[in-house]
Order: sequence, then C-alpha cells, then structure tokens
Amino acid sequence: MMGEKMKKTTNIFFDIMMYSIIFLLVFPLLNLVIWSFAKNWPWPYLLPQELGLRGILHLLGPSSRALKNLLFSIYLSMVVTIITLLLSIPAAKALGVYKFRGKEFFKILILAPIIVPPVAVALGIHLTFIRLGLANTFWGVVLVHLIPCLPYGIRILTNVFEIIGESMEMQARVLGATPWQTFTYVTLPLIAPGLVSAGSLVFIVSFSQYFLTFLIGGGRVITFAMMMFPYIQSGDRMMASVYSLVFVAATLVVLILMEKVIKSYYGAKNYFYL
Amino acid sequence: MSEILLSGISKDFNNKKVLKGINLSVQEGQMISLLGPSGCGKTTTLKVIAGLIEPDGGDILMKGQSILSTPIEKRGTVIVFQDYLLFPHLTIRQNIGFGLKMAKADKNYREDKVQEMLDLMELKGQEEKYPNQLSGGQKQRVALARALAVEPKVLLLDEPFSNLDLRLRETMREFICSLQKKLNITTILVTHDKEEALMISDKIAVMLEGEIKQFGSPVDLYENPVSEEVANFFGEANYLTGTIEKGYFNSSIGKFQTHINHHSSVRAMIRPEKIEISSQMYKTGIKGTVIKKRYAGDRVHYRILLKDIELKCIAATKEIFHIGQEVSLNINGNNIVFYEG
Amino acid sequence: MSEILLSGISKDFNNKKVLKGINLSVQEGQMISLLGPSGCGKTTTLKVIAGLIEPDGGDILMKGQSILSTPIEKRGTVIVFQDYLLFPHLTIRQNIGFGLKMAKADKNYREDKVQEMLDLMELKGQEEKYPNQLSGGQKQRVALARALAVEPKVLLLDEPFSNLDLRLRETMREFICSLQKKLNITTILVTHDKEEALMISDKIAVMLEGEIKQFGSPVDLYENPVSEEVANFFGEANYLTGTIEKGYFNSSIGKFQTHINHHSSVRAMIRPEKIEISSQMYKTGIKGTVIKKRYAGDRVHYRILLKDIELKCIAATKEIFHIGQEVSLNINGNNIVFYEG
Amino acid sequence: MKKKLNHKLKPYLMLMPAMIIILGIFVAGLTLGLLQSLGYFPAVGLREITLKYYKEVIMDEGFLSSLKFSLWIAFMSSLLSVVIGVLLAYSIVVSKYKKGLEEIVYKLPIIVPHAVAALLIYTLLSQSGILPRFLYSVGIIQEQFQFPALLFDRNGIGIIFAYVWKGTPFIAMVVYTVLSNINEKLQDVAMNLGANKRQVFLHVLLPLIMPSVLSSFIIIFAFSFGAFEVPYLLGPTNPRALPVKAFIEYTHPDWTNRPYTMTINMILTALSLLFIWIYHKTVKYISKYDG
Amino acid sequence: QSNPVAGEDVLESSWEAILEEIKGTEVSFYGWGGSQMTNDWIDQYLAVQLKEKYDITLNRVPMNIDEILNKLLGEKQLNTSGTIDVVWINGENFYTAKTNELLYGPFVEKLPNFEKYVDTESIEVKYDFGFPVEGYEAPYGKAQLVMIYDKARVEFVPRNHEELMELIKNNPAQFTYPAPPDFTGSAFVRNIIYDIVGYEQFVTMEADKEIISNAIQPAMDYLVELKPYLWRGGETYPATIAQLDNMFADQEVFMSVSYHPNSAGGKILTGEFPSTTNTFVFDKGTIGNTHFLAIPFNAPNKAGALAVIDFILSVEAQASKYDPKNWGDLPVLDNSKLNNEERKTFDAIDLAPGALPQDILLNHRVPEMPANFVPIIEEIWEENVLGR
Ligand SMILES: Nc1ncnc2c1ncn2[C@@H]1O[C@H](COP(=O)(O)OP(=O)(O)OP(=O)(O)O)[C@@H](O)[C@H]1O
Ligand SMILES: Nc1ncnc2c1ncn2[C@@H]1O[C@H](COP(=O)(O)OP(=O)(O)OP(=O)(O)O)[C@@H](O)[C@H]1O
Ligand SMILES: NCCCCNCCCN
Ligand SMILES: [Mg+2]
Ligand SMILES: [Mg+2]
Repeated sequence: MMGEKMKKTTNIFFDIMMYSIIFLLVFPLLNLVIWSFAKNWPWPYLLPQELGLRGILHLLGPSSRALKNLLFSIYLSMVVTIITLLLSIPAAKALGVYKFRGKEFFKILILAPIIVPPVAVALGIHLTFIRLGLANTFWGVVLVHLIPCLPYGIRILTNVFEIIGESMEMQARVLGATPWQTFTYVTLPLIAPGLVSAGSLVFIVSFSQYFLTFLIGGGRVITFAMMMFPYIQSGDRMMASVYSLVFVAATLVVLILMEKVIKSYYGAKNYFYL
Repeated sequence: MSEILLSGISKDFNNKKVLKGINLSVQEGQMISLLGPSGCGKTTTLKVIAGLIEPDGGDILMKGQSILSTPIEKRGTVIVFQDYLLFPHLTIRQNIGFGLKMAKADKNYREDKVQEMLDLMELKGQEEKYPNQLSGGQKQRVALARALAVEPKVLLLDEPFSNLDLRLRETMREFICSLQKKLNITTILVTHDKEEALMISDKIAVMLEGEIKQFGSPVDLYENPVSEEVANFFGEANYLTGTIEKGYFNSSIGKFQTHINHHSSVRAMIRPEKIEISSQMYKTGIKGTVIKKRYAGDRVHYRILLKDIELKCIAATKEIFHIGQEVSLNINGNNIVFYEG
Repeated sequence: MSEILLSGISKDFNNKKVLKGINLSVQEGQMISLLGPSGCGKTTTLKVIAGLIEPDGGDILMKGQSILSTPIEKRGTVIVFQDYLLFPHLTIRQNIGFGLKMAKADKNYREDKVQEMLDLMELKGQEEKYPNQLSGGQKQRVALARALAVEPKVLLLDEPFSNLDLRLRETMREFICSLQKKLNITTILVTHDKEEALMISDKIAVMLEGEIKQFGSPVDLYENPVSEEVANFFGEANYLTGTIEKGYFNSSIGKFQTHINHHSSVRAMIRPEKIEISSQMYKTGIKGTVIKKRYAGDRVHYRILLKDIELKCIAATKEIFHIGQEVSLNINGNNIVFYEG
Repeated sequence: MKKKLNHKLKPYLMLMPAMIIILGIFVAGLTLGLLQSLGYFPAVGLREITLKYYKEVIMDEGFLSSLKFSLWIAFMSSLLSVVIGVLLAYSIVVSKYKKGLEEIVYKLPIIVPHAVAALLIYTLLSQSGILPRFLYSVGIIQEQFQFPALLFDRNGIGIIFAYVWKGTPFIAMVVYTVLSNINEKLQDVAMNLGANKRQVFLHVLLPLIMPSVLSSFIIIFAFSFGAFEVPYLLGPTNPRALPVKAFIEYTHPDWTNRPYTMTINMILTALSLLFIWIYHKTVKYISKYDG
Repeated sequence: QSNPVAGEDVLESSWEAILEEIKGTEVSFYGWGGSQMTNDWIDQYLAVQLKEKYDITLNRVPMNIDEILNKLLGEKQLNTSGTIDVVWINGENFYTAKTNELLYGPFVEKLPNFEKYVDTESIEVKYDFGFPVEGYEAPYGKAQLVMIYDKARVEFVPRNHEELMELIKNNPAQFTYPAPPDFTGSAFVRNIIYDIVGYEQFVTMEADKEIISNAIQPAMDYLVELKPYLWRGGETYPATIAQLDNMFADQEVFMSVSYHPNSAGGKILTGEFPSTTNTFVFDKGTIGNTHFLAIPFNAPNKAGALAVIDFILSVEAQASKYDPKNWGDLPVLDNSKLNNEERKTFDAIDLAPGALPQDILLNHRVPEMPANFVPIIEEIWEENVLGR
C-alpha cells in the first residue's frame, strides 16, 4: 500500500517497468502453449507448420491415468502444505520473535535441505524410512516432502514474524485469550498474507518433487510430476509441454483457491505490520 | 489483605536497571495513580503486573498468592496500552467485543455490552471502521472500551486520556470512576495530569528512576512531598534557603511563622498558587515587581522579582497585574514545606 | 501576505464529510493553536497542509502560491505525528538525523545537530536504542527532535506533548517557543491542553466537526467565545437563562449589571473560576450550599447548590470549604457572556 | 524459577517439531552421505575410511573451473533476480493501475519446475529458438549461427537466464508480501521530512524489506549453487557445474564410484555454508557502517 | 509378506499353478517412461491383454533405472520387501544389479515362451554387454544404433567413418553427438571405435584403462580431428540425446543418432522430425544390444512377474511391439523357431518411414562392449577429446 499522494505522482516509469518485467516473465510460457500443440515446427518459422493433438489426447486418455494422478497429487501436496505450515508457524515465530542462543545457527540449519543436494542424503533417508516402515506409503511421501518444503515455509514466515512481533498477541492474552485463542483469532489473521506466500511456495515445492517421491513412494505413490519428468528428460517437447501446461494450470488454480480461502477466512486486507 | 502487592520488583533492560525494587500495595477496589517523569518505568511496572514482562527479581502477590507463574490471561488484569495496540484486522465493534468473545460470553450479552461501550465512548458511527481509519482520540477510546468491556478485576491504565479533549477526558474519567466503584475494580492509573491524579485517586504513587519515592493520599502528596524531587515533580515550586529558629523561618525575603521548632538550616518550598498577590501594599506583604506574565484563561502565571530572587506565582483572573507593576506578596508560613538544607 | 492560507478545504472519507470548508490564515512566524474535540478533523487538516492527504476541494496557498501540486517533500512543512511513526529500522540517532540526511546536509553539521537535539530532548543514553525500546514519552520526544532537526519553515505539531510529564512538557514548550521565535518558524499546534494553547499561542482556532468555529487571540477565545459550543469546548461553564432589560441581566439567581442594553431573552455563560466563593455572607452575595468538592492540588472544584440550580465553581486553596457549608457567591456582571436564548 | 526455565526453553520447543524432521531424517541422511564420501559404503563392499576421494576430487584439474563456474552462475543469477525482483515488487506496489491479473501472472514462473524452465529457455534462446527466428523473420540475421550462442556457453548465460526467470518472481513475491504490509504512513513521514521518492525507497522501504531480501537471496543462491537440472540441460560440456559433475558421477552404474558423488556434494554443501556465512558477516558489517 | 525372499518356491510350482495363483493380482512394471509410444503400448496393449488373459492388473511405474537400483539397494541393505515386480533393464545397470544381488533368479527357464521361441544359445541372449545373463533377465526387445539424417540436407550417405569425416568437413557445424556419458553419445563413440579399430579385440581385452586407451587411440585422434567441424566448433556438446534430437528437429544440425532403429520413424509419424528424415548404418555395422526384463530379489508378486514376462515373449506381444504404429521395437524371437503363421504375423507389419528393414539391421549388427569398458572409454573421451 502506498500513500495516496505518492501513488498519484508516481510517473509511468514504474508502470512501464512492471509491464516489461511481467511480459518477460510470462512470454516464455506462451511457448509452452504453442509447443503443446505443435506437431511440426521447423526453422525458421515463427509458428508451427502443423498442429497436432497427440499430447493432449494422450494426457486426457484414460490409460495414461494422468488426470487421476493430478487430483491425487494435488491432494498429497495440500496435505504436505498444511502440515508444513503447521510446523513452520511455531518455528518461524521462535526465529522471528524470540531471542535465544543458537538462533543464527538454527536459521542456517533450516536451510540445509536447500543447500544439500538431495542425492547426498537419499540413501540415508531411504534407509530411515524403510526402518520406520514408511517407505512406499502415502505418509512416507508426505513426511519426506516436508524436508524440502520446511525451509521455504519457515524462512518466509520468519520474515513475517520479525515484522509483526508479539505485541498484538500479548494484547490478546491480556484481554483473556488463551494461547490457542490468541493463535486463531490474532496470530493467524495477522500472518495471513505471509501464509498465502509461504503456502503457495510450499505447495509448488511439494507438487514438483519427483526425486524424493520416487525414492520414498517407491512407485506405490505416483504423482503427476513423476509422470511429467520422463517426458521432459526425453526431450519430447510436445509431451513435456502438455504436461507442464497442465501442471502449471492446475497449480495456478490451487494457488488462487488457496489465496481466496485464506483471505476470505481471515480478511482480505494487508495490515500495517511495520 | 491487599489485592495487589509488589515486593521488590526489579527489572533490567540491556543491563540497565529500569525497575529498582518496586514495592507497592493496592487494596481491593482502590484507585491508585502512578505518576513519574517520562522513562521512569511506569509502563514497565504495569507490564510486570499484567505478566507481559517477567521481573528479574521480586514477587507479585494477588490476594496473597504469588502470580508470577500465572499465565497472562488468567491474571484477570487488563491493560490499556499507551500505544493502544488495536487489532488491525478487526473492526471497532470486533475489537471492543474481543475479550468477551474470548471468554465465550453469551452472544446477546456481548452485543449489548459492545453497544453500551460504543455509546459511552461516543464512538457511534465508527463501529464498522478499522483502527487505521480512526483519529488518535478515537483509537484511545476504543482501547479503553475494549478493556472495560471485559470488566476486569484489576484495571491497568497507561495514560488512557492523553489524546482526549477536556470534555471527553472528563466524561471518561467520570465513567471509569463510577464503573470502578460499582464493580469494585482495583485500578492503577498512569497519568501525567497531576490534577487528574489528585482528583480521582484514593492514593498516589510517585515514581522516579525506577523507584517509588512516595505513596500516599493526594493531599499528602501535594502538601507534603517527602523530597524536593517529589515536590518538583508534582508541580511548580519556589525554593528559598534559610534557617529555622524558634518557630520562625528566616529567609532573604522575610520571616515566616512555622510549626517546626528544631533549629536547622533548610530549603523551603512554596507552591506558586500559595502565594497571594495583591496590588494593595499590605504592611505584612513582601514587595515585588511583576516581570513576566502568562495568560492561562482561568488564571495567570506571573514571575515576580523580589530583591534578589524571582518567584513564580499563579493567581486568579479577578485582578490582573501588568508587567512592571509593583505588587505585594503574602505567604502563609503553614504553606511552606521544609527540607533539610 | 500570510504564510499559510487554507481556503475552503474540504475532505470526505467514505462519503462522510470530515472537513467542511476550512478557512485559516496563518502569518509568517506565528504560533497558532488548533483545538477541537477528538475526531473533529485536526489531524486531517495538518495532513492536508503537509500534502499527505489531498483535499477534495479548496486550495492551500503558501506565500500566495497554491501548493496543491507541490510534492510533499518540497513543501517545507514538517509534521510531528500524533502516533510518532518513528522508523523502526533506525536507531534514535538515525531517526533524528533522517531529515538532514535526506537533505544531504554536511555530515558534521548533521552529527552536531543530532547531538544538540538529543541533549535538548533529554534523550542522552537512548541514542543507540531502537524505537521499540523506548517509553511512550521518549518516543514522543524523538518524534519532536526528528522534526525540529530539519528546522522547517512550517512546523505542524499534532499533540506533541501528550505523553510528557509536566516538567518535560514545560521544557519542550519553552524550547519550541524560543526556537520558533528565533527561526521565525510558522507553527500550528494541535493540543488538548487549553492552558497550553492559551499560554503560548499568538492565535487560537477552535474546530468543531470539520469547521473552524472561532479564530482569535487567546483572551478573545476564553473571554468571548462566539457560541456556546465554543465556550463549552473551551472549559467548564455554567449556564443561566434569563432576560436583559435596561442594562441588567435578570435570572433566577439574581440581577447583574451588564454593558448590554438591547432587550432580549438570553443564555448567560459564567466560567466556574469567575465565581467568587466566600464564607462571609456579603449582602450582595448569592447564598448557596457546597454539595460536592474535589481537591485538585492548587485549587478545589466545588458544586454549589443555589435555590434551584447547581453551579460549578473553582477556587484557590487559601480557604477550603466543606460539603454542606453555606457560602456566599459573588459574580461580576462583566464576566458573564451572553448568547441569544 | 520453573517458569523462567520454561521461558528459556520456549523457542526451542517451538522449533522442535520442524527440527525433528530436519535433524532426525535429513541429518541422518547427510551423515550417511558423509560416510560414503569418506569411502565407507559397506553395501557395495567399500569399508575403508579414507580421504582419497576428497584428494582426487580437489586435485582434479577441472574441479576449480567447475567451482568457479558454479559460483559465477549462482551469484550472478541470484544477484540479478534480487535486483529485478525487488524492482518488480516495488513497481507493482506503486503502479497506479488496478491490480489483479498483474498480481498473479508474474508468479507463474515460480510454478514452472526448473527442468521445464530450462526447456523454455532452450526453445527461446537456442540458435533455432523463437528469438533467432524472430530476428530472422525481420531480417536481422540470415543464418542460425549468426545468433549469438547464449546456451551451452562458458559464461553460463543460458543457465543464468533460466535461474533469473525462476528467481525473479520468487523474490518479487516474498518482497511484495512484506512491501505491501509496510505502513504507508512511514513513507509519508519520510517525504514529510524531505525525502524524495528515490530516498524513500532507499532509506525506508529497502531497509524494511532487507531481511526478506537477504533471506531470499540466500535461498536462491543455495538452490542454484547446488541444483543440477538447469546447468545440465543448458550448460556447456566443459566446464561442467559442480552439481552436474556430482550428478554424472551419481548415474555411474558402478556403485564403487559413489564416493565421488558424495564427495562433490559434501564440498558443495560446505562451500555453500561458507558462502552463506561470509554473506551474513558482510551484510552485518555493511549495515553497521551505513552512517 | 515380511520375508522379501519368500516366493522362492514359485520356481518349484508348476506353470499352471502359477497362472492360477496370479489371478486377480497386481504386477508392477518399472522402467523408463520417457516415450509416449512405449508408455501407450504398455498401458493400452500389454495391460489390456494381461487383464483379459490372466486377470492381472499391470501397474506401469515410470522410473529411471538409477532410481530403481538405488531403491533396491536401500531395500537390500535392510532386506525388506519391495514394490517392483518387473524391471526393464540392461547393460551396465544389469551388471550392477546382478553383482549386488538385487535380482531374483535364475528364472528364464521357467518361462514356456522363452523355451519355445527364444534362441537360448545366442550371444545376445546369453550375454548382456558382455556380461553373462545366467537366467536373471529375459530378453524384451532389441536395439541397434542407427544414424539419422535429413535427405533434404545431406548430399551423400556416408558408409564409414572416413566418409562421415568428409561429409562433416564439407558441412561444418552441422553435426555433433551427445557428450558421453549420455547413453547414445557413448554408444556413438564406441561405434566409431569399432569402425576404426574393429570390435573383435575387445572381446578378450582386459578392463584396464591403459590397454584400452592404447587400443582406441586412433579413434580418439579421429574424434579430435572431427572436433573443429562439429556444431559450435566442438566447444560444447549436447548433454543428452534428447537435445540432439531437438536440434535435428529444429534443423540446427543435419544428423542425429539413435539407439532405436525405429525411433526416427516414430518421430516422423508424430511430426517431430521432417518427413525427409532417413536412417542408415555403417557398412561395417553398428552396435546392437538387447534390452531385458528382470525380477527384483524382493518382488512382491514374483509369480505375476513371470507370467507378464512370459506373455511379453509371446508372438502376438512381440509382433504388436514391433509394429511402428505401436512402438517399433525389434523382436527378440528366433525366426527359425517360428511357424509360418507366426512368421507371417511379423511380415505383415509395415516398416516405419525411414526405417531399415530388420534383415539389413541384423546383417550389420556388432555386439556391445563389455559393460565395464563403457565408463573407462567415457573417461578417456573426456580426457582426450573434450579436454583438448
Ligand atoms: N482513513 C480514514 N478513513 C475513514 N475515516 C477516517 C480516516 N481517517 C480519519 N477518519 C475520520 O475522520 C475524522 C477526523 O479524523 P482526525 O484524525 O482528523 O481527527 P482529530 O481531530 O485529529 O481527532 P483526535 O483528536 O482524536 O486525534 C474522524 O472521525 C476519523 O474517524
Ligand atoms: N525493550 C526495551 N529495551 C531497552 N530499554 C527499554 C525497553 N523498554 C523500556 N526500556 C527503557 O526502560 C525505561 C522505562 O520505560 P517505561 O516504558 O517503563 O517508561 P514510562 O515510565 O512508561 O515512560 P513514559 O511516561 O515516557 O511512557 C525507559 O528508559 C526505556 O527507554
Ligand atoms: N532459482 C529459484 C529458486 C527459488 C525457489 N523456488 C522454488 C520453486 C521450486 N520449483
Ligand atoms: Mg509509558
Ligand atoms: Mg488527531
């Protein structure tokens, strides 16, 4: 939000900049749409010479099970997102609000799953999950997805908690709210915009996992990403594009819904934390 | 048994002592004012009582029981914060009803109560606004309303009227006093308005640099401040040095009768409004010249130059003196407070 | 030419008129106070002058030039905000130096200036703290210091002393007055402290519900409020109804001589402190009984019951009356203000 | 005093659930990876703890150029993403037009997996991509090879493009969340004190969003320093980015080769930690002397 | 089934009993899932047939072989039951799996169709990349390296490496090959080696870097000489065959390589490649290999796996698979073991556009090198060709 005055006098420079950047970000995706239907597109043509429906027919065909897996993947990633957020909120609050020994250490440790390439930990994680009896199970996959998701959830919410601090929660407690009531009536609404960002990102990270899903799902849990990646690797641009397009569109729908739900529940406003 | 007893509460911030062993005992249903210069630790004291800040030392008893380990929301103490802390995501109505909602109060009761508060706080028409759409005084009233709505056992008010105009301040003050008496709410009020404190408190505590320097009745505090510091804090004052001999205080400006008998050299404090000014030259009067004058509506502040000393005086507007005018001052020895020189 | 001229400024929020055509003219170097009840539009007016809110109608001239399209940062008007709005990411030192840094002032000058402000505002020892580590009054002083450091042409103060104790308030007030005179800063001060306004302003504007109702000298405003509303706002008042005939005001409690001659039925306003109370029963006095009494340190507030009417009176503490005591009241007809009945 | 202890423990308790997962599972996995890098991998018959893999990897002549290459890619792409992302977030916030679509569409690249991003960059910027086709169609180039070789080149331009494309909206989203929650009144105050728009941005907004910017910089830096997909698909055969080297070793069918993968990964991890640490220190140092 | 090795006794049961036992069960088929045609063949033909014939539900899981092997390794370490029944495998990966005892078997002799149709003594069935199969995997299909070119842009078809060099020198920057260790790129390099120094010496050669290095030096020199005439001057190579195929499709290069003789035809059909695409092999032949199906040591449904693999070895399955409209994968059945009827089934299948007939391919087919030579050669390539 910007002061009324400021907005008015802002020159069009920023509008031009915004639209140029957005154009550069969105334009490549147009390519994805074209490639989804491009049967034949040799140099030097700007548009395909021949269109085809091979990709979309395969994807929609019942034998590919793509749509069924898509729904399942959305469900799986939603579960992961919710659990990640539930674990991230207290951790982020601790990192964002309190002072304690080792805070910097924890902040970096949280990043470990982003820093360390997954293959370095794959075997160890796999063995752990087999021991826990979680290998090849739905909940095993959920649990293993938490690993790459938590850093995003925690880091983003930490930023939010650093901004809002604790005073509003204290005020609620003083008015007789129990810690739980404080959480639901004050904390959640205040961090709602941050929850939308963190939730979106966590969903995306989970939804695009394939390595860990292979490893722990063992083929018993098949996600959309697992079906998509072989096509990306094999360079079949039409298949890769069709899958990616559906992947992006489905994610977008989920994210918009998620934002709508969170905001309709907690009010659609930004609050001045600062 | 006192409702609230602070014993030896201390608190450091960044190794700087902010509270240095606060002792305070408030009886049930009393209205106590806490006065002190900016930064002396008033807000911190309130926060300690409410449980928002954990003291480094000392204990807080409520009805004889230590509440140090009682969770904030179980203490039954409600603060109205100096900076309001209204919930930005809730409307005014929801803000005021928050505490009752948390207590799972009956919905009808809650709505009635909120409505009552809106009326009393003259907030009608604002109920559906969000806090950032309110004026300063309106926010302050919402904060007050939100606290009062839960009818707490102990009410901690941190300069709750500072942004209100005179009339509203009067109204709010009256309302809180009557509510406080009716529900027997123990109240601690932090205020910078000396008059307010004197007028509505059962007792007043003066805090200086993290310590309670005097705790007593309004008259006590105003008329007999235990130290110059307290006296200074409590309003403007004139100081004279001199000696007391045989029931008389001798100073450069004259000799005044007192109750005090022991012989000593002292500093004498005289409040500006205890000095009578007159244009008639009484023979007992002390002669002086008006050198400064400030109109304050219902009274006038003067500076009067005596031989070698300047005195602050405050007088009603019945007779107005002009700068340069020769006046006669009259000081009643009983109105002089003495401190060891 | 006036430094600032508001002409017909209006502003709506959510289709509710908040400013209804404000006209105000402030001369260069003047100190103007803006008084009015909470929510009447004072802050909004200051923000309009500073350019933070764009008015829906009307014009603002500075030295005769419209500044409506002048960017905020070029107006040379600095506000001290009611809610401080200190920069949370900057230390106190950095907060105070912010404006000078923006103006790319010489670094040595900046450092000296900040140090000077820290000293004047009694903020030594706080300079490396962040705003959330300060007490309410300290924050307020930082906000003041931050504004004063840039030595603005026009200073807009929104209740800048509300959280300060008496002594500090006095000091700050003195300091601002002297700075203002020295640098010839045009100042508009929003305050709820009537006495403050009366004592330090060149002129006072009283604002009610988005309109300036009276704009005049302190004496003017206190002694001759143009309407009951203004009178009410400006302090406590007693009202009597009656008629004026042949230079006399006749009311239920007596007959008072006035300058006014025309025959009319009127409402008469008498300030509580303009009523003299005495235990001696003058023959010209009006008899009454003390029914309420509130000690306020340097004076006492009384309610006196006459035959059928209750009057508020304020008296010095020289003689204290007790509840139930029969007293005699004396009212000088010249102290009565009349409004059309 | 019991309460005091609880108070001290509170942040740790709040961190615990997340930490159990990260420490319990992740670090357990990492330990095994570390052991493997030291040559202990009994499952395939390697039991001798040795530093020889580290020696070999570090002594490898390509190692240094791979490291430099990885570092360059990660640093440049993160830096560009941060700059463009912050500008984007800011310009959305100050844009006078109605928001809605703009607020959503810029996030799209975040959704796109990195491998797909690489594919898209390929179809755009390869010498037979959309851009050269466009240039050809307007007559600026006559042959494919006249279009500069942006992909598979030693400067990693294609890789950087792909990472910037992915990273910019990520930064913008995080920053936008914070930026749109900054009390606009603080900007009013700043302008009131004489700050122009640029100064408001530099001295008020930027410092306020800085914690978020810094932490998202770290995220994308660490990510692009350690991920193999994009440099694998868009990078040159020589030098290969470190993660690509690790990946190629990983796919080596002979499992007694596994320690090489693990060694490269451990070095990657250690370096990443080192850079993050240096970065933290630098930022602290800079912000301290920001008079 | 807590003991993953349970079901060992499946091999003791009669085939009838096995077929009875598997009714209504599920069989999980793991393998590379990057080809839409292959996937569709499994999903739309194989799964449907198996359901009809045996009441088996076939569950195809697209998973790369590295991941499959890593998964099995993890499971092996703790000796737990698995999820994979059939795995698509060959070459080095088979070598790894077998040496690490990740496979179940020997089982091939249990399969009626194996005995009936497959030449059990052929090198290509007994050896996989020079490594003895010993009944731990059954053949699935055959592959052979072919060179792909665009008739419209290539003036003559090279018959050997020398002509290839000439063609490339005449048309600089129009040719490249995927950098080893890409599977196809690596095979291309081996094929060049064969074309220059012959393949026979490697059958008995020791897997020693120096020895191999000496043996293949002429081939390395050849590749170095070729380098400046390659796409981007040999500065860089495509990382994957997928990229090379796309470059060919975009006409950035005029040739590609494939280990699947019918894949170019398939891509012409899908429109990815221009219709002027054609394939050729060198006169001295190109490398061929067989891809196999194996059963993991801890397969939960070993009986089902046997039935599935057996069905895949049937004439109808192999013929369906050979049909370029379905997949175009070369059959593994021994022509001489087929009856007329069965032979006709194969003959009736139309060749894919641009594809070489089966007999030409078989006549120009040389065996793969031993699996453990592959990484050594890749290393040598990297040092000698790439690093220069
Ligand atoms: N953003 C806004 N949206 C809607 N109403 C607003 C907004 N800002 C102010 N108002 C309303 O405008 C009126 C005037 O507000 P303003 O802040 O000017 O009052 P004020 O005179 O400064 O009062 P106070 O003494 O309480 O600070 C108030 O009724 C307030 O509720
Ligand atoms: N979080 C903190 N960190 C460091 N110092 C603090 C903190 N909170 C308060 N202080 C310091 O403690 C002292 C007491 O603060 P407190 O808020 O109690 O003062 P106060 O009496 O309420 O003053 P005021 O009348 O100005 O509101 C002040 O000097 C303040 O700067
Ligand atoms: N290079 C940008 C990395 C930012 C993280 N984005 C997460 C999305 C995962 N696909
Ligand atoms: Mg305070
Ligand atoms: Mg205001």
